[in-house]
Amino acid sequence: MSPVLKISGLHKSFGDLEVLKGIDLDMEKGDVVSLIGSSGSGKTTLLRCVNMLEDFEGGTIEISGKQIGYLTENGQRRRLPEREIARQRAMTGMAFQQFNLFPHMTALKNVTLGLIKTKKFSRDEAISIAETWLERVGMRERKDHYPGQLSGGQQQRVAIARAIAMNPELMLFDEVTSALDPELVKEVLAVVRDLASDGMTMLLVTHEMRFARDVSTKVVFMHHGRIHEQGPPEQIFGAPQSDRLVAFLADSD
Amino acid sequence: MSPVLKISGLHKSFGDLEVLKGIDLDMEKGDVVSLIGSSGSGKTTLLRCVNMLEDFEGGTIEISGKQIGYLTENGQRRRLPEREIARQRAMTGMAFQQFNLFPHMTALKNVTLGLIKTKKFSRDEAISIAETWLERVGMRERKDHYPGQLSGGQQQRVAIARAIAMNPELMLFDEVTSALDPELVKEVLAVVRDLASDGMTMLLVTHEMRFARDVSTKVVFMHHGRIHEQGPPEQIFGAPQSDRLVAFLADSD
Amino acid sequence: MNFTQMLTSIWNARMSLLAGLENTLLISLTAIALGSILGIGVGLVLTYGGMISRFFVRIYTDFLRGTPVFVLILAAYYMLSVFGWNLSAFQAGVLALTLFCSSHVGEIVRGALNAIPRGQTEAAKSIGLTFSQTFLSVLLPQALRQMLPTWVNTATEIVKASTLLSIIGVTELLLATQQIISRTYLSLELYLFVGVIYFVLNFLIEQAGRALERRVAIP
Amino acid sequence: MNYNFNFNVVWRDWDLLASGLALGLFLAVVSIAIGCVLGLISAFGMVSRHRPLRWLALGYVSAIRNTPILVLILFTYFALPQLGFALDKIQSFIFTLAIYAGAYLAEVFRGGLLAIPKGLREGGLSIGLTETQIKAYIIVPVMMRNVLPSLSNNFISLFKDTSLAAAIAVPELTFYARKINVETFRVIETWMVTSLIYVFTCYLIANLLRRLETRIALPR
Amino acid sequence: QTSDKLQEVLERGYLVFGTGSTNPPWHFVDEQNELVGFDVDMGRLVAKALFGDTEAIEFVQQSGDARIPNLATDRVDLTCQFMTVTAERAQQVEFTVPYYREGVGLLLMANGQYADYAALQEAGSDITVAVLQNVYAEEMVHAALPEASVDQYDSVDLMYQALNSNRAQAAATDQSALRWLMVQNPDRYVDAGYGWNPQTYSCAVQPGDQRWLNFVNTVLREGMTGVEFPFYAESFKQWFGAELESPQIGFPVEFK
Ligand SMILES: Nc1ncnc2c1ncn2[C@@H]1O[C@H](COP(=O)(O)OP(=O)(O)OP(=O)(O)O)[C@@H](O)[C@H]1O
Ligand SMILES: Nc1ncnc2c1ncn2[C@@H]1O[C@H](COP(=O)(O)OP(=O)(O)OP(=O)(O)O)[C@@H](O)[C@H]1O
Ligand SMILES: [Mg+2]
Ligand SMILES: [Mg+2]
Repeated sequence: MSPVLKISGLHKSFGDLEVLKGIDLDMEKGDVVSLIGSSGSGKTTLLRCVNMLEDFEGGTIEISGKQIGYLTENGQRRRLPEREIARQRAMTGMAFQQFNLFPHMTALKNVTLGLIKTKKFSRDEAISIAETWLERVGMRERKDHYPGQLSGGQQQRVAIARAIAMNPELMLFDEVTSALDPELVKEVLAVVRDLASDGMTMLLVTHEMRFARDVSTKVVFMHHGRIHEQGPPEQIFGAPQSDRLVAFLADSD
Repeated sequence: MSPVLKISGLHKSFGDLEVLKGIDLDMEKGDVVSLIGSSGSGKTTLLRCVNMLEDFEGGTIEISGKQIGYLTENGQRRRLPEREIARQRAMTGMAFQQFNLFPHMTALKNVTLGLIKTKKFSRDEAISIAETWLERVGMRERKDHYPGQLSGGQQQRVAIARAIAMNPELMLFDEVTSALDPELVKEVLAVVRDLASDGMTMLLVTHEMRFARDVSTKVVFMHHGRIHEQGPPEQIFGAPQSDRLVAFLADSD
Repeated sequence: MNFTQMLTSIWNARMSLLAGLENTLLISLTAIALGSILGIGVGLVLTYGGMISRFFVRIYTDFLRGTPVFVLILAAYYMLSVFGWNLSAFQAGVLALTLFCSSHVGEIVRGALNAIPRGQTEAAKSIGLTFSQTFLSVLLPQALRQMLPTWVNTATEIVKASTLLSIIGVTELLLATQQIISRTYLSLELYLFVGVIYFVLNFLIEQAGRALERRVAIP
Repeated sequence: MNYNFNFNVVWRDWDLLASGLALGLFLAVVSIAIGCVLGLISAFGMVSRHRPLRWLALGYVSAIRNTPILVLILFTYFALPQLGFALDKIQSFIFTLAIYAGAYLAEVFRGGLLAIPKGLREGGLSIGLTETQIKAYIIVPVMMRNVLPSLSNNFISLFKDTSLAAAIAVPELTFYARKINVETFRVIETWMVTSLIYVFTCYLIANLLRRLETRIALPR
Repeated sequence: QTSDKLQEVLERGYLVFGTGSTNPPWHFVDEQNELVGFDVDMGRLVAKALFGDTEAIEFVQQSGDARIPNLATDRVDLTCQFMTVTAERAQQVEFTVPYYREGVGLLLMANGQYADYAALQEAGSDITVAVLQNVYAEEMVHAALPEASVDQYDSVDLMYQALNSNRAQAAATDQSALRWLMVQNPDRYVDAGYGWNPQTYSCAVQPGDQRWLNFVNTVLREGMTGVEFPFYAESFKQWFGAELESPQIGFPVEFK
């Protein structure tokens, strides 16, 4: 079986600035990979490439064996049409640091929108799927609230439900707790932990080292656009190899 | 000598909701008091009353022996004119969770504005005072940057410099780190710690328990609009008395 | 002022005034509706279009916004007939006002779309919505909320600009009134009268805008 | 079409057109300047805590914005003198356009005020500024930056409204265009030239505002 | 292609006729909501000549600005809209034979400051004269009142409004309009008693169609001097309040 995510030689620049300098990463079903690294090391950019929110110049990304974003034919690489990419994006779900809920829709409608428009579920099916997931993140009773009526932690949980309801092969989390008050962080992390124990394949950027250690099957340390060190959490946190990682871990506490 | 801050029987309601139910608190010069307590317990409201950003219905607040906001004459309590209150506000400095820097002014101008308009310093004097304080918070080289060009931690440091440059008797900090990424938190806490060791009188709301323990001379635990327990940090964190505080501390970690 | 005479003359001319009012309503509402739809397209191109399409649409809006409305009306009526497109005065007038309205709405839409955080588009993309779905479900409803007050400004301007169709002989409300004035010389009285009618029209639009604003307010 | 264009007859009177344009610009600039002040005051009025102020401002905006400006112009010029308030035709037009501009701009400014985070005011209060100082140094400058894009629509419309001054015999651009029309019957040429002048001027205004917008844009 | 307007109109079955709707007694809408006036009657005269039916006519109500473009773009067959003939204008359109000779007069408020032309002259630069925006409007007023200020309005009613509200102390206007106004508002206005500045009113057609021009010329001429004289004379009486003497029989009066 092909891996859920297979990134090979990924290169990405913003103008002159090369932000990702050749990333290779494989994830099997059920893997939970934490990306750590200092600010500006390229973690967010990597996630955004996987979700095709950024174009990239070199390398390939495959999800469940299917190359996304681009097509390589006789050595010619061309970007897929926008409509095709939109369909591919639904294979990955993404939760953002700033939640990005649609402020003019209730929690329920936030979740059903993609189900109806992208997955072509009927309204009733969409509602029942959405309610199941809102239940899972503990937001069922608040389903008719608008984002402005929810606390940050509650909004983030709805955002996660919105992504997961699409039944993605892979979930991407980008610092989903760092816009939250410490008290709200716990609610959200509990949800992520829950998903991990369910066997959801997840790639997450986090600043919560303790959490990364608890939940991941693999931790990846990024530095200056490269994967500097990776391994199981016990190794990364317990026996870091490189000086950089040692310094980073000392700092992050 | 009269205490720097003397709060007696402070009552404050929003409509029907009584948020502060009789607060008494004294602070001497050089005291660093940390306010802790769960969300909604009234910490922010208390700070805002001290800075007269909220009117309050009962009790008095004195700063350096001078009652602020209201005048009590023959049992009649009346609010001081706005101009007078504006002058009194300059006796306290406040740093906000959301920084609230003026986006159309450079860091330097943010700091000099109050010095020139409220304290009536000449432009040159104001600039030299502002530069001294920007230096202290490590923002001197960025003095000509606009808030939009600064990271959150840098903005918060400018905001603190803006408040302190006014030479207040008392500094108020309201969760100055909770809008920041974990990495930026350290920069700001370092500045606060620095001020504490300088002998600045400070009242601060924080969610960083470890920091509260390190820096405070007294920790005050608020619950449901009342001061539930208070004491030196060793006592509050080492030997909490009430169940509530024990539960709160267990949660907050 | 001579009010009895004014009331008599208004009563005598009620049929032509009503016909004028009907024309005014028809012209304004058509132009506002079509112009707003077209304007959304214009705003879209201004915001998301490529360099070239943006350049041309920018010229389009700046040109239309800058030209006096009655010149637009003259142009729609006469210039188009040079190209063998013979519109009636009414059609030409509505066309001119529609284009004018679209240029204003285009600018308004651009402003509103720019104010929506980028994260909204990205979130919509990440659940697999196509651009048109994103626009219709996510961006437009939010833009609408910000646009409404200025859009009402434009709508009232269109109502007022509809008076200019009299130049090419469309008997709208103002011309119908001026015809009475030319007969009775009650200019102040009748201008005041027609001013009140326009006021009521625009007031209704304003209130409709306010009501819509409240309805679509985000809790 | 059986028509031969002849622009000479229009250019022959270029000095008239130029003086008309100059007067039109003068009228626009003065009225818009006064209108901005009126608009600011009313915008603050509309968001004020004091009910009478709010009603007053709302009433003004609603009454003026919804009335055709031609009616206002005629009313000020012909009817107000009967109530003992006589201005000459230029003053009278400026008076009307300024009041009209104030009503439109008030709505624009109100939108801008609503978009300003509450924290800015509190930031100002906490360093001891008075409400007036906060408005002058913080709220208005920030609000102006936010509303500048939507101001261009309004400024252009107001400039074009100066063409209505012709109704009370103020010799601005449209007035002279009509004059040339009746003299030469070169209607098509005259309006082509005149509208080009309008388009060009409006383009300059829009461009100037866009330049200003980028100049004072908040750095990010 | 050679256009033949006459043939076109005949085939169409009715005349498309351009005129205004806000200037009595020339063209305006009466109480019955009908377009009437002297200009309108000239149109009916042509329709009658074409089809023997004064109703075989479609009116295009146009503003002054639309007179020329409507002709140029063929939206009307003929325009009669109190057009002053000038050589410059004749380069744009083809004028028919004249159907009226106009002069300018001065209108005063009956209870106003100035009683007559002499008083106005006396006042020198103290007075403002309202005038309909027109060819040489300024020179025209100054020919009679050299020092007066001149305000030009683009519609007749605003001009009278200026007089009513004392924005102007006199209105210089066509004597036809002046007379009409005084008939409509007895006791309110007076004529200053001075007339000058003759000008000719003609209809106009698109240039280049000689046959059509000849036809209209013939109709108008025969209205003033020939078989249709009763029609013309009756209209003249209705709108200007004056009886015309029958054209002299014998030698054609127009060649005298
Ligand atoms: N749209 C962009 N245009 C130009 N440069 C960009 C853009 N987005 C990111 N960058 C740059 O790319 C680099 C990597 O950014 P990225 O956001 O991926 O870092 P990160 O590891 O997620 O950091 P953080 O922990 O602060 O979120 C940074 O130097 C950043 O300045
Ligand atoms: N402007 C207001 N109007 C009405 N209620 C308010 C207002 N501001 C605060 N409250 C209420 O007052 C109570 C105390 O709020 P406050 O912000 O002081 O709490 P806090 O202790 O600072 O909480 P947190 O840790 O979440 O900041 C809360 O129940 C809050 O909902
Ligand atoms: Mg990031
Ligand atoms: Mg708080």
